[in-house]
Amino acid sequence: MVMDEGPLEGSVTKRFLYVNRRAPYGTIYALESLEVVLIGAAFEQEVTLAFLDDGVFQLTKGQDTGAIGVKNFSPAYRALGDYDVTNFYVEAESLGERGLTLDDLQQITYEDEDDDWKEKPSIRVVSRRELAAIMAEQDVILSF
Amino acid sequence: MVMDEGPLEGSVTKRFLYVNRRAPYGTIYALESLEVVLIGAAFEQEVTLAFLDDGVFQLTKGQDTGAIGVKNFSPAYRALGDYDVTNFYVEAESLGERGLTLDDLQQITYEDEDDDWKEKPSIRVVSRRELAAIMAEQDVILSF
Amino acid sequence: MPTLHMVNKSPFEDNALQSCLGHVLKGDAVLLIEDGVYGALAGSAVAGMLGQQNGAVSLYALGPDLAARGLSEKPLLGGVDVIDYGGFVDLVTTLDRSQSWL
Amino acid sequence: MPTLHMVNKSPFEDNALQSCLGHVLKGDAVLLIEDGVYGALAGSAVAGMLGQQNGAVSLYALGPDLAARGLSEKPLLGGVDVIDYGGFVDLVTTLDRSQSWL
Amino acid sequence: MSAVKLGVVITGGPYTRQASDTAYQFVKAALEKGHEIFRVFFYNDGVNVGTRLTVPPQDDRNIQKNWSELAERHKLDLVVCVAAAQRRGILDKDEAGRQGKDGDNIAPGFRISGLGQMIEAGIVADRLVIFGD
Amino acid sequence: MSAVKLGVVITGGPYTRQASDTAYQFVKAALEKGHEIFRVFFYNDGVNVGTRLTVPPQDDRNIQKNWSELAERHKLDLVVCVAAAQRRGILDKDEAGRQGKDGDNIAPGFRISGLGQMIEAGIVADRLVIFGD
Repeated sequence: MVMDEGPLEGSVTKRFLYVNRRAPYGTIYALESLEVVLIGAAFEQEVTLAFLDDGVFQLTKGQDTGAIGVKNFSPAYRALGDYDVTNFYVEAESLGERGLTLDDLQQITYEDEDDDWKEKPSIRVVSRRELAAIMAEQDVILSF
Repeated sequence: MVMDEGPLEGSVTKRFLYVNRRAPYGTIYALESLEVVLIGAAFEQEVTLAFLDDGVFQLTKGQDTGAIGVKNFSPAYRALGDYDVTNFYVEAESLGERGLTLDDLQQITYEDEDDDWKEKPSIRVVSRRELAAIMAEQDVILSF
Repeated sequence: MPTLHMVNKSPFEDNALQSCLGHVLKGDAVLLIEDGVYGALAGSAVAGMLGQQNGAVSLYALGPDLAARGLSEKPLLGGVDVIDYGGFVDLVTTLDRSQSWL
Repeated sequence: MPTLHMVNKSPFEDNALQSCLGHVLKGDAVLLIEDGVYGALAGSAVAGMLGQQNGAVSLYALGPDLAARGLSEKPLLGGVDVIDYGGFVDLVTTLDRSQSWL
Repeated sequence: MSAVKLGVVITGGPYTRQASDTAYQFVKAALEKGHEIFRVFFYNDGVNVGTRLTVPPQDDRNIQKNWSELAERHKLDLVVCVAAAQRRGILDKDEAGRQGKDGDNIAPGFRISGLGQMIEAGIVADRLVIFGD
Repeated sequence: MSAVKLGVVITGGPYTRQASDTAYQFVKAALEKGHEIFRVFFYNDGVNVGTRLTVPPQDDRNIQKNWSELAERHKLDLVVCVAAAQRRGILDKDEAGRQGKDGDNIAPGFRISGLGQMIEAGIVADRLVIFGD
């Protein structure tokens, strides 16, 4: 590995949005987007994840990839709280169109250091209109 | 180049259908499908080409790729008649949904050796229902 | 002379399933694999597409792909048979041709 | 704080344009590139999608991609401005952020 | 059911698309059922399965190795299309020499040949199945 | 208009997707207008632009050579993501040594580095543009 992954000295803080619109496993984009989030977390920027369209399928619970012979990376989403990645916005309309509800998704939580380390949910379901407003507040939008 | 492209000795004749559903240039599939057709023509099988969905865009006239810096391969479709590839079925519904008519497509012709070498059109516009029936008559269906 | 139609794209993102269903004939089989298995979900916005096939074609979804995507416990459309790779091989070898809607 | 939305997929095959238009805000710009330029055609089955933007967003299509696809002479939807790579650069540098709908 | 002769075409890139994984599971299942795999032909980005230079993460599958080992075990004919391979930088020693390239990267058990090998598979095999992008 | 510092990300495979062609035309136009290209980062299948082993047809463009020459002419920083490159068999001499591989294939003007280089481009550049699949 190349050892240049650390944060920049004295850098500005920007708002980074990762837009996830693709389903896992059929293509590599969900996994390679997650890998960017994990590395990016070291840079101490404001990080937000958006899941819309087929991207909501990335978060389904009970993924079992044994029979297709592909690595199951869904547990890694639950580890993101430890990297201070705690803002998961899931689009309500995208869930509904796919016949899904919040109950079909993994529980992803983080411990809130500003609130006595209480465990809180990372996932918030928002409307399409709300998500559009969140997108418009970003400095950098990464989508793969 | 590897020199094994010739026809097989004493082989059976099969009906090969090339299904073209993708637009040119955005992805390589249209070009790499055409390359198979050109090589496949040496094998003296019954060859049919189907153009449906965005595949109908492969045949538009007046393609000029100079400014995108990509090779324009659309003239090669007109050469297929010389390789006895003369059955181009274009789906009417796919044209209509895209606001296209037969006039928007290249003229592709062949010389009919069974009819005093008269020049005849290779393209026939067929309905979705007719194309489905053509698909069901094939031995091998190649789509990329 | 039935055909096996294979669809590997999500019907929420790509028109492959819709185009496939516009070209199937009575007696054909449609097999959903990879991201295509999302088309087998009951209660989705595209469920009507497959639902209206009405028994004229046989519908299959690849179980390993459903499991990978966390859909093993989700209700599927009526009439969809879940098969494994062995069942996939049986469909390819017993039907007359296979057509991939890529 | 307008956003430049870039769409590079055909709207006949892929839901990217539709999803993009569901998330644009007044004052944003939508630029069609690569196979996305098919969305600019007048009289197609998807023309309504862009047509109903009604001036709330600016619409652009990349001329070199239209020319490559033989669409230079075809009528485009009203309100679509055709630009070249230089115009593309101007959009990126003058709007506040760019978002690729891949 | 009697044994059937199968041709398999893979057009999706490894890791990037699931196509080569699905084809691998399909071929294994077909062999277990006693069918014959006449040939596996790699086209479009599928040719990238055939490079020996990949280093996938240690906790993930190694698609090239899986195919190389399956080919060894069952004497499979794994053919990489020469035209598609040249475009994508997949070369064997002969091709590298002809093209004046200073190295090759073809993996064990794969051979590079022409598109005619795919047409031949279509003619000779009882069924041809395409796994793609 | 004043000069803007641009970061460019390419995620589509060469030849297979138009992304690397569009990005090339975009970068040329940006340079002509006097803007600064802070970095071009190759991710996902975009890393395949950086192999020197491609042999495209003689009547077509050579995507790798075009980028290598543009980088030489304008001192561009072309960075290939190491993780994505390992999965796809793109290696430089150092990586090949570390991974026990018997050859490398990185093209002139490209360097292999970590994903942090893309995040850095997002932080440092005024605008980041993604050309993808």
